[in-house]
Amino acid sequence: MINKTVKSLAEAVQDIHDGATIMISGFGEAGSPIELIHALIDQGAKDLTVVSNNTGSGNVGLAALIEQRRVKKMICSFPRTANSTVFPELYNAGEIELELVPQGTLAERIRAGGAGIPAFYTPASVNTPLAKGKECRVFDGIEYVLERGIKADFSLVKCELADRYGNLTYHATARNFGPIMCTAATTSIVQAKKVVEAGVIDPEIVVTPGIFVNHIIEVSNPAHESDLVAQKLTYPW
Amino acid sequence: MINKTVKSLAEAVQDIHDGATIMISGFGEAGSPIELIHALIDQGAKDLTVVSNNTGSGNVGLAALIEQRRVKKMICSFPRTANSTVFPELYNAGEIELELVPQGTLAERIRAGGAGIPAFYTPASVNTPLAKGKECRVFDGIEYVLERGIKADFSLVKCELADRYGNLTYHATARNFGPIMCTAATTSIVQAKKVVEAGVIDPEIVVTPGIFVNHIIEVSNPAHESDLVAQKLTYPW
Amino acid sequence: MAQNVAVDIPDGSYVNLGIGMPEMVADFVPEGRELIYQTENGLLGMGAVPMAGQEDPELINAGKKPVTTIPGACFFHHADSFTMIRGGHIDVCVLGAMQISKNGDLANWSTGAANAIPAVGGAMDLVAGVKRILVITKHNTKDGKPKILNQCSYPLTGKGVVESIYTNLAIIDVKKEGLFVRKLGPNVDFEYLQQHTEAKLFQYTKL
Amino acid sequence: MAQNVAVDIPDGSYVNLGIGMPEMVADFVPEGRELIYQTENGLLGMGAVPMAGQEDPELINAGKKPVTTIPGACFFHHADSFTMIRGGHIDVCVLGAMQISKNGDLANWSTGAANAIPAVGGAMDLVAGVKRILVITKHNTKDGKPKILNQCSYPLTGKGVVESIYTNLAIIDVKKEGLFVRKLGPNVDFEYLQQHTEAKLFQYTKL
Repeated sequence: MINKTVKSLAEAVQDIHDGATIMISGFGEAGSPIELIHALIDQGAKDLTVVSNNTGSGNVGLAALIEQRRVKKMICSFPRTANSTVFPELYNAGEIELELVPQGTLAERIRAGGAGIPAFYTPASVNTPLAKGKECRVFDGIEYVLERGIKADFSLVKCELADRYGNLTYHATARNFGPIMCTAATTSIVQAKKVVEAGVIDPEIVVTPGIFVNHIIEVSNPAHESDLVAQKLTYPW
Repeated sequence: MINKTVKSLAEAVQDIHDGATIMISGFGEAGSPIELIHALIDQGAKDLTVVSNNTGSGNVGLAALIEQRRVKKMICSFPRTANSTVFPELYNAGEIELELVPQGTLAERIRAGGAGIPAFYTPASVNTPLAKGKECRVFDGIEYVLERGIKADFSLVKCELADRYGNLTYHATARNFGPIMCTAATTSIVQAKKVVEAGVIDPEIVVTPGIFVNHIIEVSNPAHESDLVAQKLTYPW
Repeated sequence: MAQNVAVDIPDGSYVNLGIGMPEMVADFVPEGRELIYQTENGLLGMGAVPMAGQEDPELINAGKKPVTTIPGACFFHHADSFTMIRGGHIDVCVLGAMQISKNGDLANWSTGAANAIPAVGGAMDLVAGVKRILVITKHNTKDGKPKILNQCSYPLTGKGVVESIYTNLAIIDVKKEGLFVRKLGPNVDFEYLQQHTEAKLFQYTKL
Repeated sequence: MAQNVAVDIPDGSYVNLGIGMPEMVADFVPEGRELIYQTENGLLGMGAVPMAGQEDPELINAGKKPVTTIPGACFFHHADSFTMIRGGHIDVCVLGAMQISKNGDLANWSTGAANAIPAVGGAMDLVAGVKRILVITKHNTKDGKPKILNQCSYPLTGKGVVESIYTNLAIIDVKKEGLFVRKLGPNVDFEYLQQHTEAKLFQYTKL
């Protein structure tokens, strides 16, 4: 019987290796899989390349992973946010690399990676420094830049409901990068607010089909990053 | 107040002009907007380019539109199906053009057209006659072919529920090309089994966001193509 | 300013509002109009600010502030969101600006300074894909320098993308022939406006 | 044949079955295995054939025949479906064939004849994207000609894509070094098989 649920957060992240590329869902705190990120901090993998829209805030979640010097490179669209100090300090000290990607290009590169599309043309960033060194090409009189699909070894994603096959639903704007990141990673690791029996999720409303998911762990009361930041907590605590 | 519902099938298709490119949803009969196609037959527009996975069956729906000599070119992946005689006859007589596209490439070209992506690379059709004359390029040791996004002037789509904003849900495998065709057409025309009040469709389960839809007409008892074919009906009847 | 922008957005438009000052446009929708707000983090049909205590930290806008949904809203993932944006489906986008050039170039993501943390977000996709780009900004920088220039010195967000500029001093349209002043603010005259603007301004000839 | 294929599909695999003979593979899943069937028209978790009178003309497989769903199935649109296929997420695809070459080229969509209506469907995407391509076919054509050739004369579906060939006479693996016979059918010997095959066949040396 196919059953993708695992017994613990530690088991969910145990295979992540040094040097891995990891996609982490979330837009700000919405959809950020904090418990999986903390499990990854405990697990120890380093020299990571992380693909995520932001760089976390305070000293918890993604910011804590960066603070532990476990991330050598960030690929993101918006590395500075309210309460984000960890990344800016390391970046200005030259201790972490940044590949800045327009948000829509980032989303499309992830989707392309998951869909077997190695490269595509987009109008975003043409005539800006972010297109520098990239191939430009005119189609029907408009200039576009060639962008490459991105794949990852792992994705860490937060969802609402999951079943044993890996079918997922999301909550509100926590959906953001989760569905495309599940498609683009060799191994997708998902924390679900609730794991339900197969068949409970209507086939019409599944957002992520199970084929894109590998490991599921139920985290029924996930922390909100903003609460942890307001309490000035630092992970590991 | 935004209200995209129209009063009749005739009103829904009234703006379709001679020479238009029209995307028509459906995989076989599942998702085929027969009533909209029949309204288009009545409306009279000709010299059409039609993008649809198949070419219809019997003498109703898309096959009837073709039989009326209103389609100058088909862009599709599988033009011959059980009970399809109209297209093969016209094609062998040299009276209709065919652009044959692998099904996944067809889907991706439509999605790209809707997403502002003018072109992308795909591995499908490399080393086959369908890649002939197209640019090929190697990424990471694998050969890909460059394919262009497709846009349409109109799309004709069948859905399950719709609201006045144009938010749509679909039924089972009738979903197929509908959602991507809505994104790729300047004007998307949708026949819904039921039009509901705004807010009735849960924001989490909307498949096609209203922004991609222009006109909605309720057709509460749509015909099944296979029933019409079994009755040996010909449209116009 | 925000009110001036709101007046120029037609009934039934799909609108994306940038972070900061642009968000205020939603407070001034003229009566009788219905606009649909898209936020690029995955919501079409953004509603009002939630009441205190009703906030959901996972129902936020692009500025990461709590929002609500209107009846008829929907959620979607990021690739679908930028299908709307890049695919030309959004009618109007209102953005802030650091600099605007006389030919409509926009710079709003980085000063290019060596120690600045660059952060682009969705701005480059928005200016590339949305039909009309309206800019809302203070006419001058905090230290009184012009923001409307012959040429932007900061890295561009997009080239020739701005349709109109709404400032505390005027409304200015970007035309092929140059920058045309459509409306002057209260107690502002054309000469004063030109003195505070590097790029040459033109007046519409009366019909 | 279909049973031989089914035995070679591991527990937990995601499987796409081509139209026709490949569809029969679903009838022979060995006990204790759970396979998930994808049909490229938008269903993951295809179930059994519906009972008479229970058919839904809009719940069909890629062959346009009525199907059912298993608990835990889901529906999706065509672009998402080919994300699964092209993106390498399907483990096994079973296809029919008109011709197969000794180096694994597959021709299964067109004879190339002038008056043939070409129809490719999803075959080219499947052979480009699915991890393992298994072919199930009669060993010879209706008029007794070989289908396993030195080179395909029909237009290709994909080059070097076939892993194994399951016919009424044998199971043949496509290796870099050539075509290796893994299993002979009842009452078939190697010489007979070679006589009915244009391409040279090899025997696995015993370990």
